Formats: sequence, C-alpha cells, structure tokens
Amino acid sequence: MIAELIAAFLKIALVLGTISLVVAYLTYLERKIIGHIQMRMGPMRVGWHGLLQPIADGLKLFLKEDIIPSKADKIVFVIAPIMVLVPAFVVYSVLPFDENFYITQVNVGLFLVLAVSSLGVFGIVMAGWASNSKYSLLGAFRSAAQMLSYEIFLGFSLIGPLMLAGSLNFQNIVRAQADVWFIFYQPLAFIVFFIAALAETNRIPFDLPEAETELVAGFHTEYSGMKFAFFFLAEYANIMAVSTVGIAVFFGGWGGIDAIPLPGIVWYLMKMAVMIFVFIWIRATLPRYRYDQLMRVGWKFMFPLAILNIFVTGLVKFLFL
Amino acid sequence: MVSLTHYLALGAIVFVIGAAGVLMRRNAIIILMSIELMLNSVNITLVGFSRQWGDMTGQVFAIFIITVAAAEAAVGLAILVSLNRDRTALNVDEVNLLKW
Amino acid sequence: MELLFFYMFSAGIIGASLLMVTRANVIHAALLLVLTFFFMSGIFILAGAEFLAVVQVLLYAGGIMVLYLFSIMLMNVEVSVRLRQYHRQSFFAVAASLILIFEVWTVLGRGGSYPAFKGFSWQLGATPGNVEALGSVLYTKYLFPFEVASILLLAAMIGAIVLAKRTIDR
Amino acid sequence: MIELAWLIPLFPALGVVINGFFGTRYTRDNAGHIASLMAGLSFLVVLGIASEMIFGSGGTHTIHLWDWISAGKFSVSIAFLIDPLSTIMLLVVSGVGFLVHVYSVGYLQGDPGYPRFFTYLNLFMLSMFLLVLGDNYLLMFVGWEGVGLCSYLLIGFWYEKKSASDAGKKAFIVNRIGDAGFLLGMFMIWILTDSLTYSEVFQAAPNMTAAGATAIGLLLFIGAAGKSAQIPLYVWLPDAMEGPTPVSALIHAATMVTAGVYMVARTSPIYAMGPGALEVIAIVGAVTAFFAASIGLVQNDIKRVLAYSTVSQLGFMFIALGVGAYATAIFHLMTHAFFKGLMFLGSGSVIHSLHHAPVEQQQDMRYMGGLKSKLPITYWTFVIGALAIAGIPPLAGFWSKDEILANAFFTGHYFIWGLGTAAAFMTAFYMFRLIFMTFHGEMRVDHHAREYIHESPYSMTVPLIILAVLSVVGGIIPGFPLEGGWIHSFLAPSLAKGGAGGHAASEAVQFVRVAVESGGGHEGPTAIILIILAIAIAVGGIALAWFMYMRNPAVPDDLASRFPGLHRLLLNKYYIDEIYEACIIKPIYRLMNSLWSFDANVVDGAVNGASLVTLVSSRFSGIFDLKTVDGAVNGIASMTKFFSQVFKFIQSGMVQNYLFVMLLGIFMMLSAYLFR
Amino acid sequence: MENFLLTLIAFTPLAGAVILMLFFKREQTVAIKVFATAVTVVDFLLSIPLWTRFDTSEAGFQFVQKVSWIPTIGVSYFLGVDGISVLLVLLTTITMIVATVCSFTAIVEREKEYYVCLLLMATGMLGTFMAVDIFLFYVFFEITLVPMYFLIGIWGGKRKLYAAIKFFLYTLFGSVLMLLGILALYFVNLKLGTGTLTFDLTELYAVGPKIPIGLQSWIFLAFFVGFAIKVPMFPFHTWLPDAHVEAPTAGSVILAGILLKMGTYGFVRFVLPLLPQASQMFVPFMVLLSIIGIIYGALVAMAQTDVKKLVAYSSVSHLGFVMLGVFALNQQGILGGQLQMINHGISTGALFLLVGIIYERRHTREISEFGGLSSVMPIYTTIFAITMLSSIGLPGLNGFVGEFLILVGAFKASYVYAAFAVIGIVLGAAYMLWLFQRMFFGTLDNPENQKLTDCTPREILYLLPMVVLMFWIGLYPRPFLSRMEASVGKVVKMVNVAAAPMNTKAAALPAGVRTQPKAKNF
Repeated sequence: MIAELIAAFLKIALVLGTISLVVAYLTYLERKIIGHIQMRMGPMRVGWHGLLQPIADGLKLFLKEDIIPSKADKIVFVIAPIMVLVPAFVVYSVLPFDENFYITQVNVGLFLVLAVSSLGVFGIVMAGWASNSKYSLLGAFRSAAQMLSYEIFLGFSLIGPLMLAGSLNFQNIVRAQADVWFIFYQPLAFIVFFIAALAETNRIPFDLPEAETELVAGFHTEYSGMKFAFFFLAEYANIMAVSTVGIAVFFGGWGGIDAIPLPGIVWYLMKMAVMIFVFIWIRATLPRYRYDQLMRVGWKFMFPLAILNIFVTGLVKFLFL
Repeated sequence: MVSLTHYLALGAIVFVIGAAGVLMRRNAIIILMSIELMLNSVNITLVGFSRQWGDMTGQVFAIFIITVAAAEAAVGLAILVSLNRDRTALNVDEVNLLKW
Repeated sequence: MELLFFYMFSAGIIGASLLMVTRANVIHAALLLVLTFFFMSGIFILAGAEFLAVVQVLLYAGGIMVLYLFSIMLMNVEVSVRLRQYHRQSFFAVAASLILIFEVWTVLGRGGSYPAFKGFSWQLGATPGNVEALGSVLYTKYLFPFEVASILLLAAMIGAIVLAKRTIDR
Repeated sequence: MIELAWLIPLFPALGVVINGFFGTRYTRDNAGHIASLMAGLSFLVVLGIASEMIFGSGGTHTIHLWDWISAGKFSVSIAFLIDPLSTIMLLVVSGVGFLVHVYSVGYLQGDPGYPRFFTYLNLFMLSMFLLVLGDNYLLMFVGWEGVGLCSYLLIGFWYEKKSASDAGKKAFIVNRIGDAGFLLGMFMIWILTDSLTYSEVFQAAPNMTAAGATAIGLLLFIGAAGKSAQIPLYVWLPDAMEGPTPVSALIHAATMVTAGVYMVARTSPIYAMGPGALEVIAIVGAVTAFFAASIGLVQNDIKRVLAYSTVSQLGFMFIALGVGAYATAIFHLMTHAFFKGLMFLGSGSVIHSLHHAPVEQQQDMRYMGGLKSKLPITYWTFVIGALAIAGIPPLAGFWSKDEILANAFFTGHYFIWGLGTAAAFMTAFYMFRLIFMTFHGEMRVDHHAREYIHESPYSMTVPLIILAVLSVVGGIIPGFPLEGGWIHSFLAPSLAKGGAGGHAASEAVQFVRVAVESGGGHEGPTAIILIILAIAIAVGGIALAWFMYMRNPAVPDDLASRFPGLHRLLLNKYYIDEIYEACIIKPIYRLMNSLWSFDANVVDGAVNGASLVTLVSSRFSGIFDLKTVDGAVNGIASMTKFFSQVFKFIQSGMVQNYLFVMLLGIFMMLSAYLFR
Repeated sequence: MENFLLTLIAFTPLAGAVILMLFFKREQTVAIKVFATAVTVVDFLLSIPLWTRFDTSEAGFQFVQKVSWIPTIGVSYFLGVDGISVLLVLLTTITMIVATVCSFTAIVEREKEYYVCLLLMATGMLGTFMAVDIFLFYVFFEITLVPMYFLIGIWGGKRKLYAAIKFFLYTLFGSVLMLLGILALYFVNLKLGTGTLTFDLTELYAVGPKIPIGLQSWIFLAFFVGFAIKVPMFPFHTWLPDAHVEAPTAGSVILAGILLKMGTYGFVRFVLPLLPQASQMFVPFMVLLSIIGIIYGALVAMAQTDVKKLVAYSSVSHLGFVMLGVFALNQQGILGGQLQMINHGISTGALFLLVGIIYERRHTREISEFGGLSSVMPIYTTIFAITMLSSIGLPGLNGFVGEFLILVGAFKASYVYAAFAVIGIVLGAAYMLWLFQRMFFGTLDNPENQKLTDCTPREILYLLPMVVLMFWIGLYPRPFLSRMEASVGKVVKMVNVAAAPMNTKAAALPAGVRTQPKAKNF
C-alpha cells in the first residue's frame, strides 16, 4: 500500500519534472527552429548555441515582480494561472508513454483527457475577466468560443478511431494499432484532429486569443512573472499532451517497426519530436485566421467533415466488420 | 463502508441547499445555478441507486438529466441575456411586467 | 478508505455549495459551483460511474459552466453585487430548509423500520459495469428517450439563439 | 424460296422506313422509284414462291418468326403461312400493287406530298402482305387494321380538302365497326378452339356445333362486310374515291376490299360447319350486287360509277362464297383485280389528261366525250376492261362471273341467281354508258382544257396495257374449262372439303363439268342455256347502252323525266347516306351532347352539390356554434373571470413564492410520512 | 444491394427534393432544371436492375426489404415488387424524366418549388407501387395528393383552385373510406387470421378468403370507393377532366400516366386477392360500371371542344377497359388490364405532352382554333398520329395488345361483356380521328397558326422514348408480359379460390354455342 503510493508519487514526480524541463526546452527549440526557418540563428548567447537560454528565462520570470492590477478581482486573478496549468498537467496522468510506463490506466482514459483539457478554458476566461482589462476580456471571449467550438471537433474526430479500437482505454487503443496505424484507416479524422488540436492549443494559425498584434497578447496581458510563466508552461504542456494523444490514437503510440528493436519509449519520443516539429513549422509558415473565418472553418467545414467521418466509419463498420 | 443511505443523505442535503438558494436569492443567475445544484443532487441519488442495484439505468437517467440541465442552462441564460439588455440588475422579483 | 474519500468529497460538496449559494459575486459563485461539480465527479467515481464522472466534468464543468461564465461576463455584474442579495422570504426559506433536512435525516435514520422497506438491503452491490454496458443500455433500451433528449437539446439550442439574438434594425 | 417469305413484307417495310424518314429531305422525287423498286422486289420473291407452289410441290408451309402475345393459354406468334390460297392472293396483291406503283410514279408527279404518298403506298403493301401471309387470325387482323389505316391515310391524302378527310374518317370508322365484329368472331374462335392459328382452328372446327360456327361466321362476316363494302357497311367505298386514282385502283378495287372475300374463303372450314351464315352471306352479296349496280346506272362521276361497280362485283364474290363456291370467289377476285384495276387506272388516265379543266368537271362524264381519238391507248384498254366486266367471252370476267351465276343456280338459289343476272345486265349497261359518254360523241370538255388533252406517259400506259392483256387471258388460262379449271384444283387444299355448303358447291361443279364435257345429260342443257343467257344479257346491256347514248341520246332524259322519283332515288343512292346520317350519326351526336351536358351538370353537379351542401351546412353549424356552443363557452369563461377576480390576489407572480409553497408541500408530505 | 435497392429508388427523388430545397437559390433556374433532371435520370438508372434482374418465374415479391416500423400496431416498412408493380415502377421513373424535361419552358414561375413538388410526387408514387405493407401503402397513397394539389393549384390554368380542391377533396374522401376498409381488414385478421397485429399484405392474403361474405362486401365497397375515385370509374370521374385541364402539362402526364394507375393497381393488388368472394359477387356491377365508363367516356369525349378535356375523357374510357379486364378475373383479362395500364400511361401521357406542346405555342386548347396544322408541323403531326393510333388500338402499336387481351379475357368471362366493350373501340376511333381531322387536316385558315414552329429537339427527345415504347410493346410485348405473368397467375388463383361457376370458360357462351363435350378438355 505504502509502496504503491510511493511508486505512484515517484512516477508523477518523474513525469511532471520531465515535462517541465522539456517544456522549457521546447521554447528554446521553437525559437531556434523558427530562427533557422527565417534564416536567423535564434538564441546564441547563453551557453553553447544558447542552450542555457531557457534556464535563464525561467530564472528571470521567477525573480520578476509579481504585479496584480488594482482593479482586478484578486482571488480569481491568482487562481486563473493555476486553473490553466493544473488541467494541462493532470492530462498526463492517463497518457501512455510505453507499454508499461504510465501513471495510471482508466477505462475512460481518452474521454478523461478530453474532459480535463476542456477545463483549461476556465483558466483563460477567469484570467481574462479578472484582469479587468478590455484586451484581456476580448481575448478571453475569443478563447472561450474558439476552444468550446474546436473541442467538439476534437472529440468528434476521435470517435472514428474509437469505433475501430472499441475502447476508451489508451493502452487498448494503442494495442489495437499493432498491425496498422489508424492514420491509414482514418486520414480524414486525423486532419480534423490536427486542425482542432492546433486550435485547442491556441497555436498559429488559430492563436486569436493571444494575438499579439491585435490584443496585446490577449488574456494574459496583465500577467507577469511567475503567473505568466504558468500560462507559458501550460501552453507547451498542452502541445505535448495533444501530440501524445494524436500519437496514441493515430500513430500507434509506442509501437514501432518490429525489425528495429528499440524500446517503446524511444519510438514514442521520436514520433513526439516529429509532431512538435510540425507544430512549430506550421507556426513559422502560416498567417493568422480572422475570427469569422475561424468560426466558419470550424462549423461549416470541420464539423460536417467530422460527422461525415463518423458516419462513413459507422457504415463501413456496420457493413463489413 | 459506504451505504446507500450515505448517497441519499448527501443527495438530500445538496438538494435542500439548492432549494434554499433558489428560494432566498434574488440574483437570477445564482438561482439558475442553484437549480443546477438541485439537478445534480438527483444525479447523486440516481448514481447511488445504480450502484445499489448494479444496474445502468440510473446512470442513463443521470445522463438525461445532464442533457436537460444543458438545455435549461442554454435557454435560461438566453432569457437572462436578453433581459439584461433592458435592465441593469437581474433580480427576479423585479421582473414582473406580465403580472396580472 | 472509500468511506474516507466519500466523507471528504461530501464535505467538499456541502461546503462549496453552501458558499456558492451565499456569494454576492456571481463569478465566485460560478467558480464554486465548478468546484462542487468536481467533488461530485469524485463521488461518481467512488460509485463506479466513471463515465458519468467524466461526463460531469466535460459537460457540466467544461460546457455548461463555461456558458455561465460567458454569460455572466456579458452582463454587468458589478451592479448586482451592490444590491440587496436576499429575498424577503429568505428567513422562512432557510427555516423550512433546515426543517426539511432534519426530516430527511430522520427518515433516513429510521430507514429499515418502515414496512415498505422490509428486507431491503442498504448495502451497496458491486460496481455496475463499464462504459460498454452503459452504451448498450443507452442505445438499445433507452434509445427513444435518448432521441427525445436530443430533440430537446435541438429545441433548446434554437430557442436560445432566437432569444439571445439581437433584432437587427433595417 | 418459300422459306424466304419473310422477305415479302420486309421490302415494303424498308421502303416505308426510307421514304418515311428521308422522304421530304432526301429522296423526294426518287421516292416513287424507291417504292416501286421495293414493290418490284417483293413481286419477284412472290413470283419465285408462286412458281415453286404452282409447278413444284405445293402444299402448306409455315414460317415461324417469333412469339408475339402470350397470356396463360392464349398464345399467338408472328408466323407466315404459304399455301395455294395465299399464293394466289400474293400474286394478285404484289402484281397489281407493283403496276400501280409504277403507274403512280407518273400520275402523282409534281404533287407536294409525293414521298408521303409512296410511304403510305408501301405501308399498304406491307399491311396487305401481313394480312395475306399471316398464319393466324390475329396477324390477319393486324394486316386488316393496317390496310384500313393506309386506306384512311390515302383517302385523306389531299387532307386540305374537307371532303377527302371526311371520306377517310368515314372509311376508317365504318371499317372499325366491321372490325368489332371481326374481333368478337376471333374471340369466339379462341373460346371454342383454344387457338387462333389456322391449322389448329381448322383441326378443331369439325367439333363445333352448328350454332357456334354460324355465330362465328356471322361475326366474321360483319368484319368482311366492313372491309369489302357490303350492305349495310358499303357506304364508305364510293366516298373513298376522294383519294388519288391509283389508290382507288389498288386499294378500293383490286386488293384491300377483297380482303373480306379472302377472309371468308380462309375461314371456309368453319363456314362449312355453319351453313346458316353462308346463306346470309349469299343473300347480302346478291342484294349488294343488284343494289349497287342500280345506283351505278345513273351516276355521272366516272370514278363513282366504277366504285359502285366494285361494290356490285364484290357482291358477286360474296354470292360465290355464300353458295359455297370458294374457289370461284377467289377466281373472280383475281379477274376482278385485273379488269377493275385496269378501268380505274384508265379513268385515272382520263382524269390526268383533263388536268386543266375546272376541278368539278375533271371527273364528271357530262363534261367529257369524244376522247377516243385523243387517248387511243386508254380507250382501247378501257374497252377491253369493260368487255371483260360485262362478261363477253373469252375475256376474264366471263369465266369467273358465269361460274358464280351457275353455282348459284345449281345450288338452288334461284332468287339469288335472278338478282345476279339482273346485276350483270346492269353492269354491262352502265359500263358501256360510261365508255360512250366518255370516249364517244361530241367533245363537251371545257374550251380552255381542250388543247392540253394528251395521252399519258409510258409509266402510266404500260401498266394499262399489261393489265389489259391480263384481263384478256386472266380468265381463260386458269379458268378453262368452265367450272373445272386449273384454279379449282390448285386451291382445293386450302379450302373446305365436304360440309354443308361446300358439299353442295362441289356437287354443282361436278354437274356442270359433266354437262360441258359431254354436252348432254339431263342437267347439261340447262348449263348451256345458262351460258348462252349470260352472254346474251351482256350483249343486251351493251346494246341498250349503245341505243340510249349513241343512237338516241334523248332517251335517258326522257326516261328520267318519265320516272322522276325513281331517277332521283337512284341518283341520290337511295338516300342511304342521308338515312344513316339521320338514324345513326345524328342520334349519336345528340346522345353525346346530351351526355356531355349530363356529365357536366348532373354527375359533376352532384359532386359540386355535395360540396355546396357541405358548405351550407357548415355555415349553419357555424352559426349554431357561434350562438349556442360558443355562448356556453363564453358563459363559463365569464364565470371563470368572475372567480379569478377574487382569487387573483393569491398569485404574487413571484416564482420563488410558488416554489416556497412547493417546498412546504414536500415538507407536509414528508411529515405525514414521518408521523403516520 | 438488392435489399435496399427499392428504398434507394423510392427515396432518391425525395433526397433530390431536399437538396433542391436547401442548396439552390430561387434564381438558379437552369441549375434547378438540370439538377431535377439529373435526379430523375439517376432514379431511372437505379431502377434498371428491376428490369434486368427481375426473376420472371417468381410470383411473389422480389427485392424485398422489411423493417419493423411501428411495432406496437404492427406496421412495418416493407417494400417489394412483383410482376404487377415492377413495370409500373419503371413506368414511373421514365415518366418522371419526361415530366421533368417537358416542364423546362412550360413553367416560368416558382420553378424551384415546382421541381421540388415533382420530385416529391415521384417518391410518393414509387412508394405506393412498392409498398407491401398496406399501411405503408396508404401513407404513400396519401402523400401523392399533396404535391399534386400544389402542382394543379399553383401552376394550373384558369380555374386551378377549383380543380385542385376538387381533386384533393374527392380523392381524400375516397381514401378515407379506404382507410376504414384497411382497418377492418386489420381487425378481422386479429380475429380470423393469424391473430397478430399486422398490416403485412403477404400475411393478410391468407385471411381474405376466410372473411364472411357479408363483411367482405362492406370492405369491398370501402375499397371500391377509394380506388374507383382514383381510377376514376363512372360516376366518380368528374374530377378528372377538371384536374387534367387545369394541371400543367407535367401534372397531366403524371396524373394520366401514373396517378390513375394507383386505382387500378389497388384493385389488382388488394381487392381481388384480399376479397375474392366479394370480388366474384360484384363482377356484374363492376363490369357494368366499366362498360358504362367505356362508352360514356367515349361519347362525352366526342362532344368536347377542348383538346385536353377530350383526352381526359378518353382516359375515362380507356380505364374502363382496364377495369373490365381486371374484373374479367382471368389470366388474359388481368394481364391485359395490367399491360393496358402501362399502355395508357405511355399513350395518354404522350398525348398530354403533345397537347402541352401546342398549348405552349398557341395558349389555347380549343379544337376550333386549329386546323391544317400538318402542313406547318409535319413532325408533330407524325408523332401525334402515331400516338393517336396507339391510343385507338391499332395493331402493331401498344394499345392493341392490351386492348385485345382485355377483350379476350372479357369474352372468356362472358360474351356479353365483350360485345358491349367493342362498341368502345369503334367510338374510340371516331373521336380520335375526328379530333385529328379537325386539328391537322383541312386548310390552314387561322393566321395565328401559320407561324407555328415544329417540334424542337428537346421535345422530340422526350417524346421519342414514348414512341419507341409504343412500337416495342406493340411488336414484341413478350418481355413485358412474361414479367407480369407469374404474379398475375397468382392473383387469378387467389381470386378464384372460391371457384365461382361463372368464370369457367364454358359459361362464356350460351349453351347452344358451346363446343361438343367430346372436345379436348380445357
């Protein structure tokens, strides 16, 4: 009993610690990659090729003055970053990293991920409202509408693979792809999923809630220091979580090519790297959507596509499987 | 051990809290939220019975209740939003234009 | 262990909901309600209703409450904070509520002694199955109510749009 | 060759397709040549088949093409039958048809509907071949209707003339009446024999009762009477002369109108079982022969005279059928096709030459005369035809007509024989009246048209000459010796043997043959006397005509003024058309109009009345509703209103109050439960 | 595929209608027309397997699909076709193409709604012919009323409202009575038959002969009124001329081509097999009405001055023939009646199309306005002539085969029937030829007719299939007859279950005319 508890805590600590670190270096990676795509060098000063840059940034944020605007709703203002960060981390409790390496398994794992990640919107809305600032509130509104909308497609796009896997448990979903990854059965679903994932994580081209040029960074305009770091951390944690879900559902999770005997976790990390690179690449390439375009794409294009995918999958499954 | 009585008692208490909220608050939004609370207390009871009988029916009805709650929230909030255009406060005892 | 968690969650539910009912600030009330729902989903997990627990979080917390927050932000909340919060009848209401709780408590306490409950086991059974079992019941036996519920949602959606839409001046 | 019989109708069908689809655009003036070519090709095939039939094995051959209609036990196929009877018919149809095609090339030259005409003509050939070739009654009916359609189309060929389209319509509808009889007869055949195929029907025919066979015979005869213009359905044929003259020659003299004769001859095994029908046929035929001839006496329209003559001659054929001499009837059909075709074409030649005269005078004999020198070929061929029809030996008409009269006499139908002889006399008279009025005497043609009169082109005169030759030899070759000619033995396999009427006829044939061959015997003199009498009657008719129209032209008018009633009666064709108009058509018109007003007013009125009643009653119930029912409702409402005034103060309008009361209710219920 | 082929056929037009309603703007008239045509063509293509894959030896239903629909009262969604209905389904799909194409220029207002109505109509009619569940049949039967009501009421002629309301109420009146009959059957089945709650025709067939004759007569009368109004039989026919005259061309074509067939089809499908004894009993009555219809319709047609009305009354006459064939109650009669339904659909449909063409050019249908048209419109005249000849039953064209079989059947039942019916043939020729003469012959004296143009390629295109079918059925009807034969045989067997003496062949003729007994047995 006690040993189990300790093991659990150890696992949690390991995962969270790793994520925090990885997230920090994600920012570095992003700056580097974008830099190179734009024919620049990116951070170069701190450490070899700027390798220590994230740590320097982190220190800076920790040491910065924590400003709370006077008209703000203080309690909510303080709780908001936590409300953003906590779901982002809670999600990892059920994500599969390897056959045997995970924090826990639940029967409704995928569903839980969706549910918990949908809570992130609370933090954003709270932050936007509590800041008592026009830009923040607008950003919060945008964010809430966008995330509520795209959450639906995110969930719908996953139903197709779920029908094929016949389970909500991540381990089972991954095992169902031992032979063929679902990306081959469900290309349409993956497209919808990926676009929705971009929107869920507020990434370009769907970064309307924080659009720097329009809203001066949106809902976290008024935040600084540690609280701002939380938002930052949560965003990258979300990217990784969503990537993990995508890998687990569409790309066979930890599974790899049998001929190359690598541990599952390595396969997983390789896929993760590719996914994250794509995220960053897209950010470097695409412009931002306009708000009405965002909604139109979502409801008039993605939604029917997702429904169509479910329908076709159901039909095929009913008829042939 | 947790028994059915626990669930029923918890459900009753939450229900009464919700009911009290509905009865004493003037703010319409809080009243709506209290109603949500009442609906949820029923969910607790249903889930308790579902566990008691080892049967899914209770959970199914809990899902229906959530559906109804969602509908109620949507329509209720829509009413409030349109009411809010005409008057500043959302106090239910001031909304009495239709009274005889 | 289970009992411990149950009491913990129950305490959370009761405490948060009491706070929610009494808050003057609507936003705070809403956030407390979210908290209540979290605790409730904990209760559901204890009762073996995993799916329902997740639905509770996803729909109630992630969906309905966001809608509440959204609406609240669209309205002017500062005004109502400064107004009288309680209704004229609140004293009677609280009194009645307390009496009611007392009565329920009594009823539950006397539980097994009523003839109608003769031979009724108050002990809980095994957890009633998984998502699959829920789905198969929902989509077969309760298919019709399910469809009716979906129609209800559709009607509510249209109603909400119609109600909240601003009339556009020509 | 025989198995190629399907080629016979195929060629005209091809012609129909070519001229029908490409006529107005492409073939135009060559339409006549194409159509004639097709008719000629058919004729060649027919010649081949006929030579095989006549000089070869003979017998009966069936060419089965495909199953057509089948429903339960009812089954009919498209199949052709070649036997002696159809061979003779094919020869007549395709031969005369071909000649008329050639003739029409010249006659119709320059007409705007030239390709259309030849399309119809080929269609007619097709239908006629089907009629003759079909191996069952239904296929015969197909051809039967087909020729009726073509007749309709061709009579109304100049459709802008109202009289022409009227005549076409009349022909079709009268034919339809006949067809109704034919149909019923056909059904009855099927009911009684379970088949419509000739071979099967005739196999079963001996099992029929006399009543059944008679009924079938009479029903079929209605059809035959319609098609072959017998009383009472002959009225369409004179009107049909509105069509182009070659049409009259081909359809309304040589081929189509004889379809009825063919059909009765074909059905002879059934008629053999029902002699009553044959009696009726004989009488109708005789009356028609006499009646039509009498009308022909005074007509002035050259084509109408010929038309009534046709009706009369068809009557002769039916006499032959009626007395059971089927082969004789077919024989007369053939010779008649030759000489009547010849005379129609001749009259066409005359009309063609008078092309420039006023329209109403082109066909009127009173405006002709003296054409002999201008139209020598036409004249001489016409005279041959007239002599043939009058019955002057050794021309064709003599052989066949005399056989008919002799048969009638020897089977004991003396009355019929008498009528027939009288008709023969009148035939000789009016035919030569026609010749004398047209070709002899002084020329009465309109002055302007005189210089345009000329002999017709070769495409018209050559058919005339061929037909004239046939009119001369067409009787003596197949018909000699009298009553025992080759044609009888050839046709015998196709026609009924034994049976009531047939038996009598064949006996009579035997008598006559004996009489002729031996020149003695107790019946022999009678036969010879009859022959001499016939010749005498023919000569007498000619002589009378000569006397009245050449020698002493005043006599006709004199006679007309002395018997004005009779003359008018004859001139107006016994007022038959008027009687039909008054007795049948007018009533139908009246009936249809009154039915229409009945429909519009009574039947529909009932419907509208019902709706009106509904409306009115709804109005009343509306008033009732307003006053009584609604009054009660309003009363209750005002009562409620009164009480509500009292109770409204309970309602605070505040939801929370209500909810509180609800909660109190729960409280009370629980308390009741608790403290029970 | 075979299982829901029928569903696919029946609901393709409906889907088309919905798409038309939702995704097309009112102004996109060309797109609307093209789309509507495409839908009908696709529907026709879908229905081709019904022709090619039809098993001619099978008498029962084929391509069946059965799904429980309202289990509490035993209603099922049960589609199927047999020989009786398969050709009607095909006729419907073809006619719908024609009806759509012929409306391109004739309808110039509210096109979108118009084509939606047409497509809805198609679904209703197809469903009617496919339904095996009698309740489902009733539902489809009623559905057809609504779009037709709009077709007449919105795009009709001068008295369109009167005609539309009359059509609607009249037929509704009939079908309500029919509903009573259906319910009676349903409850009788509970008591006498399987004892289950069912509207399934294949099960109800079994209970039919067990119903006592008194009750059967009542049910028969209920069905009779419903179907006789639809057919329409004398004296229930007066809605037809009004509806025909006022309806737009496509409406008339559908009305004549298909809608009327629902009545006759109903008699063959329901009345004869379900109520055999009553059918036997009512034969004289039905035949009398049929014959009155034949002669009366023809005579009244002759009196008409409006072309369309004339054709409408000719429909009354022709459908009298169909009913005569059906109530001959033997193989030939019913088969002929069935074929004549198809024939009438083709011929009369084509006649209405032709009348529509001339109406579009001259905006009048008065016969006296025309005359001598054949010189300005030769192609039109030719097609009209062929159609007219097919209508009056000239051998070689389709009308003859059907009419002939009907008369054979009628004669087999009794010679008296046939003797009266042939009068109709004569009169039919009379009014048609008279019409033809008045319209096309004579001189072209009306100056307005002189600049008439002949058929356009589009008009020829949609008339052509009709003409081809006329010749096909006329010359080689075997494929059509063979498809119907087995099913009709089954109906005949079912209706003669009580073996009434009147229907044996010997009774057809008076005693003295019958064949001598030694003849082979029939």
